[in-house]
Amino acid sequence: MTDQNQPLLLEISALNKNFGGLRAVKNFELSIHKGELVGLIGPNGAGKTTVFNLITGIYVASSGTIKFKDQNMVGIPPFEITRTGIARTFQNIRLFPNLTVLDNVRIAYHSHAGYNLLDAIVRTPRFFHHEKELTERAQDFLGVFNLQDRQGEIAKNLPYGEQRRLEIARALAAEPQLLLLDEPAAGMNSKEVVTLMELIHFIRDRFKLTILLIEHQMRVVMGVCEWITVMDFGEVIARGNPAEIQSDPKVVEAYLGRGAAELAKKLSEKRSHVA
Amino acid sequence: MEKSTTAPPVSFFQRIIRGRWIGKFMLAAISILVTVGIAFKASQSPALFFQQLINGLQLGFVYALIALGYTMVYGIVRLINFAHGDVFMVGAFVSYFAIANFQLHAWPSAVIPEINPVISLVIGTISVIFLAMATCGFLAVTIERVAYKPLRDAPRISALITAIGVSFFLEYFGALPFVFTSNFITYKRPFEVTTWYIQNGIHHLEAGVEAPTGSVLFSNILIIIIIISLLLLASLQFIVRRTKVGKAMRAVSYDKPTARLMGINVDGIISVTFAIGAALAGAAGVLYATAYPQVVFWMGITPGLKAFVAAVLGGIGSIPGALVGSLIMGQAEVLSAGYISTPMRDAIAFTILILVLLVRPTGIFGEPEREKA
Amino acid sequence: MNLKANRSTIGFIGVSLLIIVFVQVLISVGVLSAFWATLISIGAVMGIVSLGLNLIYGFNGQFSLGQWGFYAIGAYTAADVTYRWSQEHSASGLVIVSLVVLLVGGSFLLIRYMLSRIRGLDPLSAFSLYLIGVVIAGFLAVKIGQFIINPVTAMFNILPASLAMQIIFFLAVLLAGALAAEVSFIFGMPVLTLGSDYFGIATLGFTIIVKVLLDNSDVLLGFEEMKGARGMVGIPKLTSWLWVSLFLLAVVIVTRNLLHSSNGRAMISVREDEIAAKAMGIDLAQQKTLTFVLGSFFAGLAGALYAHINGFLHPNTFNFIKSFDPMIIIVFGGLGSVTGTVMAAFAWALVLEGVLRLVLPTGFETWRFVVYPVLLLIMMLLRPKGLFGAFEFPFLRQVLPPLRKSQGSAATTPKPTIAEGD
Amino acid sequence: MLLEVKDIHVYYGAIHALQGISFQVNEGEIVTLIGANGAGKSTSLNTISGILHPRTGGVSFRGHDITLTPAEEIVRLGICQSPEGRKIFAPLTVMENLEMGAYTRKDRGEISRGIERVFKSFPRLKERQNQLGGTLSGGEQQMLAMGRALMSQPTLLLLDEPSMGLSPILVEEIFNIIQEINSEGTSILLVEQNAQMALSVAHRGYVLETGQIVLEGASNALLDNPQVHEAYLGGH
Amino acid sequence: MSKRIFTLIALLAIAASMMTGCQQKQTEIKIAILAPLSGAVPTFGESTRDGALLAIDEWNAKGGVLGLKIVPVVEDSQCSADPAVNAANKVIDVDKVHYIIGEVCSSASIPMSLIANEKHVVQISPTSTNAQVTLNADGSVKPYTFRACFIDPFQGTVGAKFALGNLGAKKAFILFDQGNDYVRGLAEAFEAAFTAGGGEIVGKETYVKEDTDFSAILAKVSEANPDMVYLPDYYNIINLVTAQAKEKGITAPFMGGDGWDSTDLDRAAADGGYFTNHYSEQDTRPIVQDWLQNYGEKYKKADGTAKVPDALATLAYDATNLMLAAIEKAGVDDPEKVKDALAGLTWEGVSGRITFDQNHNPIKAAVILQVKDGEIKYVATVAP
Repeated sequence: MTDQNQPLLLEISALNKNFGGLRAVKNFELSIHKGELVGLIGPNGAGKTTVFNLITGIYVASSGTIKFKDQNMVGIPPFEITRTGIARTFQNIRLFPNLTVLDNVRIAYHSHAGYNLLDAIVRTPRFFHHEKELTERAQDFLGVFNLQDRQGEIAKNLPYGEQRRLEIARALAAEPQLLLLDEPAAGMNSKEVVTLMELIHFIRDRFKLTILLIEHQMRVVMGVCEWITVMDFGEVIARGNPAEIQSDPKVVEAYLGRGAAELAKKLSEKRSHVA
Repeated sequence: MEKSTTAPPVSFFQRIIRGRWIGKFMLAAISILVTVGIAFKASQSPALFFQQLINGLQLGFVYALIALGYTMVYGIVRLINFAHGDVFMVGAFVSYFAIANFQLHAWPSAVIPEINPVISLVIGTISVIFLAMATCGFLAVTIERVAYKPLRDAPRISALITAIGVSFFLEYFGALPFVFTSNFITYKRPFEVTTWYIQNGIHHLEAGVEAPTGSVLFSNILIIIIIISLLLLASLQFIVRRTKVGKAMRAVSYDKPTARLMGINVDGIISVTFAIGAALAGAAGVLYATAYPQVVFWMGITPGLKAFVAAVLGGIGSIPGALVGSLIMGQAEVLSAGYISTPMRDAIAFTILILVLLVRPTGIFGEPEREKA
Repeated sequence: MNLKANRSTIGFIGVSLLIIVFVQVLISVGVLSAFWATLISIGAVMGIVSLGLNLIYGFNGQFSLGQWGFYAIGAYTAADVTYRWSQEHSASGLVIVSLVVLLVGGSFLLIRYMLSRIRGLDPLSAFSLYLIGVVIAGFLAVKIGQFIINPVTAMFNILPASLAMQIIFFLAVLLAGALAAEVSFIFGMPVLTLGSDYFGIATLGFTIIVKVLLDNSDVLLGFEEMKGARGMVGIPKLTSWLWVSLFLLAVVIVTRNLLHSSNGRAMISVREDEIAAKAMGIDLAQQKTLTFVLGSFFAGLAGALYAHINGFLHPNTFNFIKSFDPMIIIVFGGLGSVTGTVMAAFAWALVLEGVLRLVLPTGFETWRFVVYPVLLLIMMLLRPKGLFGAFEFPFLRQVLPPLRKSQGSAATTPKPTIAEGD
Repeated sequence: MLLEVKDIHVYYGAIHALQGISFQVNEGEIVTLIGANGAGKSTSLNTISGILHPRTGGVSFRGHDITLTPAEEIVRLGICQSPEGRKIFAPLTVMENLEMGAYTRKDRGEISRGIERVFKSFPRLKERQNQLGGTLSGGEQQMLAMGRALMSQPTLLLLDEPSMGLSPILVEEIFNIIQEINSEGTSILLVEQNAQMALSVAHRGYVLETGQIVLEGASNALLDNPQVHEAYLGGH
Repeated sequence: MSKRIFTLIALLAIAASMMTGCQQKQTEIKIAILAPLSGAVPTFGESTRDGALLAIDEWNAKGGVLGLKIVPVVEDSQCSADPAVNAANKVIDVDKVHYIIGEVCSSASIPMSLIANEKHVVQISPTSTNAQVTLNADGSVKPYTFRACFIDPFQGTVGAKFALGNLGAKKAFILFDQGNDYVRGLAEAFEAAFTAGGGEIVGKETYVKEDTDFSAILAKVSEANPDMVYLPDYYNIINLVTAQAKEKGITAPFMGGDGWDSTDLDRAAADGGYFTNHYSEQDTRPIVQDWLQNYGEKYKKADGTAKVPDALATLAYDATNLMLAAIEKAGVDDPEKVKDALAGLTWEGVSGRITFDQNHNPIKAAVILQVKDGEIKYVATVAP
């Protein structure tokens, strides 16, 4: 059911995660081919963010395999996973709040800074050379996201929308092949959501990325994703393209409910009028 | 849907690493070595061993009362209240002055001369404890209002530094000649010590007489300490679990802004928590001074530190944890003094703490730290 | 950009050297009496320890109370080296300590290299393996040391006595720092995985363990010359204002250079948000260990310098209550401010031991420690973020690179809608 | 008029978060505040609840000035907020969470009647009454948050983003319950990201933008307003 | 900014040195009393200060020394190295003092003595017993440092002799604080002398000074069943240990050193115990009786009754008298001469007739006292 022309980038099979007695993820399976835009949806507490944490190594799977570029990622510390090419954003924005916008992006280059501690302390020419280079790279990156004027600003002082953009910019600066976005539209109004959707398309095309997205707003999921996987109670209950998902009775029952417009109409009718 | 994928075979070496076996093996080796060593020495003189256990029990229960204050305050405002040990000291001094200068422990027989002396003593002693508890509670609330409350929105470390400052202040202000003086003062116990020994039954030990060899001694102080500590612990547990104030404490400890939205007076609840914790420390001060009859302005530092370690050991924030941690600390202290090395005793206590933290990073009863990505 | 940075660098170093020389002249002329000179030196020493702690806590966010323990290790290590040279006319201390430092350091590198291939080894296991390395390396160091003590002693005897003394002192200070750093590495490995407050308590425990060991250094550890709780005497008084101030300057510059580099940013990112840092490919354990080791290295240096100020060491100086002093200093100066830390260290030393002694009238000597906490309280209530907050002197401040005006990248800038997201 | 907010200015340090906002809630109404993230919706609620205090301007409730009244007093007067993100007391049981909601009430009988009422509205909570709050699912937590707020028997219920992070099917259920609560006589001030839903249940609405009210009116009118449609309803 | 701060400091220092620098004709002579007035043992500091001040008052009443008024300079040195060094530097540099009485604790007296000898200031420590106070690390004597108390081996040996001879003890148990060099010195000397004299040490246990619960080690004492227990610590520890020993049914007598000498010794708990001391209150020499009376007149307890001087006050009093007598003997306010005068001085002090040996330690007799029925009774005198 996926695009077989491209090689598999991420392959998760039989993934399980237990917290104490609680089984948060059960036999989770997911395959993503290179260049795809995949959505992961499901009710709150279904285990979506746990899957993200498993992929990025913040949690270690109880059993099962996560293969990224044909390499098993289970048990590998998060920073190494990032270095092999998986970056993510967080549901509630996690910037480095007291650092400047520029530094937020420059941190992404740390693992390939090109100079070591001693160079930094003694300030060798190597330090100056590489520092300049990575600074310029970071500035270019900010330019792509139209944040270059903000480089000296402390991250926590940015407005919400810019913080989101900075977070995505920072994740992309790590030069991932797979980008995980955790509810990027949370806390956005409709107008912002539209720009976000454009942004997602834009970064995928420009950086040749593969994207896995968790989202609640159906408009986003249905609007940008090529494939969707639906989770409930830690299990995959359905997968398919947006049209298939919207008509899948299991999904409608567990997750989507009646159409939103229909519901709104019903509620308006019920509204009791007061003076 | 069910697709059983067999995991790739894991080599022996990998299994050792995944299972963290090297570190576990080292810890296990250390603990087995120590246990065997103590067991061997204990088997040579079981009476001495049981004597040490009893001694440790007494110490442990006193620590528990102090540890609870640390744990409660930490639980509610995430502050390591370094002044807590000094509040304990104030409790001991208050009871000293009440007994030595005002004979508070004998008030019932002073008011009603024909009262049964035993009943008089019991009521008197309880009033001394209540006085110390009340004073300490009041003191702690004052400290909280003056020194900690203004810093509630400041970085956590500011309040910690303030706590250290308060601790210094209480000690050195107490050392001034017109306050508590800097002398070591022999504490006047509200009641006399009676000792019993166990050897084929319980016998009373006359003063100035040696107990027969191979017997195990205990005193009325031990019994009183255990009874009062357990009573206070039980009432604390009742307050926290069953009463409205206790539930509010737990709510405030979890989420202050939301607690305010529910109409809970957060500052009031924090003050109450400080007061209860300090009151327990005050009671501990009285019991401690009764058991080890000397008071001096710096007496709170060491028990304070030990109790704090006990609270961490048990899992700071947890009430049963404080009790268990304290009992472990009491035993660890007497056993290492008795069987390993006295001068290294504090080092051993802290080594135990560090080892426990390595196995259980938030203490024995501590809840794992919430980490949300 | 480079030119500007250089100007502030030259300015800073120039001004610092000027101040150092100026103070030295005041001391030499006798305007600053030994009383004040000692206090200023103590201030500089506290500045070095506190900068180390500021790295660990202020910049990397690890709440450590162990700084004082490393300070003690540094003090006793350096004191032992110079004591053996000045009292026993033997370089045994120097030889053994340097061999221990080298071999243990070597074993660490070797084990680290071997372990780098094993993924997912937990810190406690790694700690056990490193511990074995330490034991073997330490044993070897002592054995090998026996053979070269005499030649090395002879070598130093060729030099003029005072020069040899100064060289040995300088080496002792560096070795003390290195040893403290190595201890912090092995201790930090398992402990740095603990959560903030628990880490603080474990490190407090470390300080207490070190103090207890020092109390019993003669009986249990076999260092007769340290005399355990009797206090170590006979340490040559070699630390002069010049030495401490130059070390302080070096530490400030190293700290500054480190902070404004990729490593420094990684270090700070750990303080800011551990999970985000992980997700950005930053090896938390490595960053934490690195900072902890560097901070402890500074503590060791400071301890070594301290040992040679009074010529006497006593375990009570390394009591856990005093371990709060550097913490008080960095909070006082402003967490994460290098300027603040140095200023606060001097202010702390001069006010507590100097000004308060002069100001308090006769009969009120005991009030010194009543006034001190009150000052502390007032200070905290008035300025909870410290005296300097996040202020830095120009040289220590981060210089923002100039804006790069669109080259090529602008062409690929997406549609304006993205820029107006909010 | 039940609640009147009059020209309030609220600051976070130097940030001018609310720049002169006025609105009212009448007895028996559902009023909604919609707007973008950071527009000041939650700030408005927290100002009413007494968590924040305006620098200038005033809030009055049933004719009494409550501008500077502390939060715990405001609950006693009959305003209760169910905060954004639900904020359940995770280590307390469902029952204890509800009791905390009734913290300001003294009468035991009334409290148990209140609990009965909440269990009637949210039967799922009754099944889980001895479970810890933290173990509930997102939807159940939202129900508990609302139930907890109802325990203080408020005249005015403030709901902050009740639909946040919930699946569409749960959003539906929650909005049904909001209408139910309102029909039993409780006035509601609703802050929502989901403007479509919010306007469907509300009688009137206000649109906030960067700390100011830019539009107000009957919800039907707002739903039909092209500006609103463009900005908040995603004018497909 | 930093420049300004440094200039400020420099100015402050200049002002300070000016204030004290411009003395015209000498009308007074300053004596510094450095004592731990804060820290862990302020009570020792207070006794020391009181004893020294009384001696100065008495000399001033007699017209001072060399016709100059004696001005005491009191500084807090906290029984700890750093504050002791700072205090010594302060009195020497700022107050221009040439004579120091202090410190109580060896851990403070040793670093202080380094400074005193560097700057040629005469120092008498009243109570520091560590050999290193008057000796350099290479064993040579520090010319400017003296002490007024016994060194540890003497008291320990005296104690052992008494235990073996007068008490007839065969088996002794030693309890000591490893972190306190005074206690440890006494314990080691006692052990050496006791075993040399044919006795047997059946057990040794250590504690730390913050301890209050001694049950673990007392359990071991009771298990070993000795004839006597040697516990050479300060009275505060004695009070705790003896009280707990009574409760544990230990009947063997306790014995200790001059640290026992305090009005705050719990005489009921320590009943039956012996200790070595510098003098006995029952001594009929007039100097002793005058001392007791004058001290009691000058210093009162909180309840108005006369204070009884303890060993620290007595030794501080003797040390101050020694210093002033040496100044008088030298005939000039010159530390160089005073230290020589001191080395050759014989002085009749409260704690006996004092002369100094080549290591600047006093040669004087010890007395043995017993706590009995609430009184301190004189038992014997042991000459060196």
